[in-house]
Amino acid sequence: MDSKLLKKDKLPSFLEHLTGNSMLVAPVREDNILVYRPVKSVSEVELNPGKSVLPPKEWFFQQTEALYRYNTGGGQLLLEELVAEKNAVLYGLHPCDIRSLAVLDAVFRADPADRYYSARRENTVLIGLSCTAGWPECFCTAFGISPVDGEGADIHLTDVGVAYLVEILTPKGKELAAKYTDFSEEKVAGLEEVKKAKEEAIAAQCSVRVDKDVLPGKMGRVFDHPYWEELSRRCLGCGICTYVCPTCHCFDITDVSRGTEGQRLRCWDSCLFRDYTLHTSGHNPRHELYQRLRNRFFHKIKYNYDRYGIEGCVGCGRCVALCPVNIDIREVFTTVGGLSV
Amino acid sequence: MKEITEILQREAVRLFKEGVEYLIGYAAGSIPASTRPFFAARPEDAADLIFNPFCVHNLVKYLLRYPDKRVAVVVKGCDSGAVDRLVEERHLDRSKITLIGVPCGGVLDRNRVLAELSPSARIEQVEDRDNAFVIRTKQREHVFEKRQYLMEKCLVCTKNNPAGVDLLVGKEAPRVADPERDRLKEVKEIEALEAAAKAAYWDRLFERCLRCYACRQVCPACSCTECSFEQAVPGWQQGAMWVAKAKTLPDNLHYHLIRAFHVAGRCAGCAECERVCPVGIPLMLLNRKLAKDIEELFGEAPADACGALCIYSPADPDEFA
Amino acid sequence: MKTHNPLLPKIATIADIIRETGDVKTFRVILDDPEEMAAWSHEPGQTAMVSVFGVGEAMFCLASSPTCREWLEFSIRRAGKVTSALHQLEPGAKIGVRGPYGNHFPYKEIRGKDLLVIGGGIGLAPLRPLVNFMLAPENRKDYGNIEVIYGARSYGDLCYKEEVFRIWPQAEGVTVWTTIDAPEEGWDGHVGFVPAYVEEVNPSPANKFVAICGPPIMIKFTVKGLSGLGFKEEQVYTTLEMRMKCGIGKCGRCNVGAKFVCRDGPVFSLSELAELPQEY
Amino acid sequence: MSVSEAKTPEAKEKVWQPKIVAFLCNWCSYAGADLAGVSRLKYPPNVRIIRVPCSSRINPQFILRALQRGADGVLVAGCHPGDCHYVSGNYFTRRRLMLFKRLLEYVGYEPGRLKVRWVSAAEGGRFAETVKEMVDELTYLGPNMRMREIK
Repeated sequence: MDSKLLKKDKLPSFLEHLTGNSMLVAPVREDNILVYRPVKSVSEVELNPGKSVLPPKEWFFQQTEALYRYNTGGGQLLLEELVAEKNAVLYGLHPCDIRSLAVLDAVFRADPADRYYSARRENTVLIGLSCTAGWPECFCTAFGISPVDGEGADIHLTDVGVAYLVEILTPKGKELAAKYTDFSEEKVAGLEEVKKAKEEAIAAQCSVRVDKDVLPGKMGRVFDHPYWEELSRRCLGCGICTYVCPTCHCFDITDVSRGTEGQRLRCWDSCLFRDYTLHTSGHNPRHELYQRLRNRFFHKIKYNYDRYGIEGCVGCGRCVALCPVNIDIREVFTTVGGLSV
Repeated sequence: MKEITEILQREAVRLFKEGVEYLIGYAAGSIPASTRPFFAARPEDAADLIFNPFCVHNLVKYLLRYPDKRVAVVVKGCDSGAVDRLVEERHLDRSKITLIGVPCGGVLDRNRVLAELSPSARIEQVEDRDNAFVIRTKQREHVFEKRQYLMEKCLVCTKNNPAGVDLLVGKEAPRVADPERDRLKEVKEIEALEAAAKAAYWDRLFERCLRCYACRQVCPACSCTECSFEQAVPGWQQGAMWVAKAKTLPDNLHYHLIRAFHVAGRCAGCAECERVCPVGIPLMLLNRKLAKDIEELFGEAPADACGALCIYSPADPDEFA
Repeated sequence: MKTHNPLLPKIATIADIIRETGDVKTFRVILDDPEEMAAWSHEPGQTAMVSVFGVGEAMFCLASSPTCREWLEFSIRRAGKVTSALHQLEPGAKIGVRGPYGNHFPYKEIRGKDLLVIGGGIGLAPLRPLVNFMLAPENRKDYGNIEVIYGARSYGDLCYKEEVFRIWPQAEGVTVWTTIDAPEEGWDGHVGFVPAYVEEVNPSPANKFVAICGPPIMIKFTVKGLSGLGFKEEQVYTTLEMRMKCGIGKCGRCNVGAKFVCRDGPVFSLSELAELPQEY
Repeated sequence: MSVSEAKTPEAKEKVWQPKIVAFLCNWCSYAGADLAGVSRLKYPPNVRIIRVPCSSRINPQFILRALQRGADGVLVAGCHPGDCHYVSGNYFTRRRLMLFKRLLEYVGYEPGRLKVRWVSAAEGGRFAETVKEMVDELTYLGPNMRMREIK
């Protein structure tokens, strides 16, 4: 691994150089709502972003995306695949969001690989950004994620006070970083210590622990516990937790057409919606809200382990912060650990 | 604040003795400056009940889940209107419900408060000083002036003391509304725009909608057993009749216009829809606009009507003649 | 080289439509690209996603035998949006097909065994390829006797009448038992529900593989009856139905526990189902 | 040939013509439109008529759906207030659509996109006039692309 130092005021020009002819996707503020969007100029970018409302997964797995177009006119059928091929640079992913891509990779890039997600993953360079503070809802350390570690990104930046520590983590990152020459030559001693201290300070705020060896097994034994019904009493059954989750990957496929022309779209779906598992016959395997809520937590902490060997939660805390009725996944973990069966 | 909490807990124990099965109130939340809806089911649960200016939720929606049970629910002034409507519409049996009214000194806008408190701050005590809430944390005392930190709905509130409740906890609270503030200011500003500018304003907001349906799920006026947006084409369980699940501007527009229209004349003004929106769409601007037009066009609906659109008068104004 | 896109359907033409019952039609479908048609291979019990463009996609079991290389067959009951649209199509119409998906009946593992197939109504569709596969001349010697117990509400609701009443009974080592729910004019066969008929037929559990498919209530009571007859959970298989969108284990909705019905199913043994939550 | 080349004939149309979906009450306005036809009154052919039992049958969602599926404007016509076949249907329509029209305008729809008129069975001329008026207005406003599902 190669590391460099970048003066703080050089960050915009660094991003400009790296972007080149690609598209820059970065955190921007829309009416005080932080989201990742393609930007026209670096000046729009929130350089030191907090936590976005919508996770950057949105870039790889879009809320609504056309899969292909078709035309059924004149007794024939024409199909045209619509896959985004444009190169992009994605700036400003925090470590939890970087890890979330590994979780999504396990789903979308597993055989048979999803073409749409994979194409965007391959064409996008990830620039990670260490956290500068922990929020009250954060608990990434529960999953062994360090808030200053860029593993999974191509280039990772950490604010070390005087400058950004630029870690070049992959060949893709190296190739891109070579486009920039204006790194600081200054030698700063104790960079690693600064980083370490940051990590400890932030980690101190995340007190939740998840024992990967115990919890999934425990979950398996509490499936029928009345706890889930009690928890669901205050649940509204909206889709906020699933839509703001960086690892939720469920989707629906629908058609939109006019005359003989049409598109087949894929869009986010939520396991908390009643129609999610509704059969044509009217039968619904998860008819009750508690069943749907339970399924979400089981998916995060058990099914994902069972299936892919990786947790389905990265501790970003978005669902905790945005749930209108304060259903807190950290509490679920702790409570499940303590339930007697 | 402490006083209200104490009375609440005491009353809760009494209500359980009288045969109440559930008491829906507030308990402490897990993140700073938050509370959560809480379902007390036993007298021991009463100790967890609280009331403070972070009790933003309108708990009335939950009553719809227990139409046959004896339920007690804690309501603020703005929440209590929703109960009346649901009772008029025969969704709820008033005799099964015990309304515990709390005189409200306003609820705080969590985001604005959090901008002042440190993320790790633990709130130890909250005091209502009529013009301000004083919040004491371990480190220091914060004074939150109501005019500056209350939620928008409180600054134009006309009924901070709940009406028609079975018991009132604590003494009546003074008005918190800012008399200078016009609740229709923003609505009038939008009305004054050119059509294209209006479209641009709303499209930008609706474009961002996730269609998570939190605004519908939380709304006590959204009382249909099956929402028209969940309705399938008859016999086609999976064919959504009105909007597709895909997020497109036309469908988002459709959803929001109809959501607002379906609660027109029935909206209690609790602003929960706006509070829960994760992407900050100012939904009350739609609800207030409809309320304004209803009043202008049809005047106030009689209390026993299920909203202005369920009745008519031959003398109504006619813009289509 | 073009990267494979698993969500992109292959274009196909409806070659023929066979009316099975009042609301079930069997669609005989040929992939437009002869190479794709030649390369297509599936196993008994597998499914495929059928597209009607402008309407949507839905998952159906492949009702044709893997040994049939000329076309694919889907037996589809008119029930929802996609199936209603399919029922309006005529031969020559273009549709989309992608697949095959999912697991299959363990036809290799059960070589040398006798087969008991229990079907109700349209539920015979996923079982039919299994029977036809075993009856194919090249496979017949690998399997023992075949018993089929098949019922429906009325004579008109029995599917695959040609096979059920003529072809299968005439094949060597095959016994077909049919029943309908209520007596009707012209029917001189057995009258009664499938679960009761199974107990009446009283098949022996020895060296037997059982495949059941039909309405959930029929499966429930048949399974009870079978266990009374001494059948073990490991020898009884059924197929699950769940709402599906992608068919490749990504869209999330068809999970029962950590299993995806689209990939790990639709075929499950009763012993496997006993391990899963009752959410299907 | 690619999908984009295989545009439908309609999409290839050179001169755009406004498309109007008209919901007409069975008892008055549909008869009025019929009278316009029988009396050979000339009115533009841009209107597609959907007959409904009463103007109060019009769910505002019908209006939005028409706009989503390609209509440039929507016309709702019913009996004159007081003349409703079902006694009070159109009084409800009046309240409902007055409010809804204001809501549509509030979110940026030009007033000409939705028109509500009372047309009796004897008012063939009024129906023809209304359509003419609407076509002129919509021609000036241009196509309604905002709400269209496939542009």
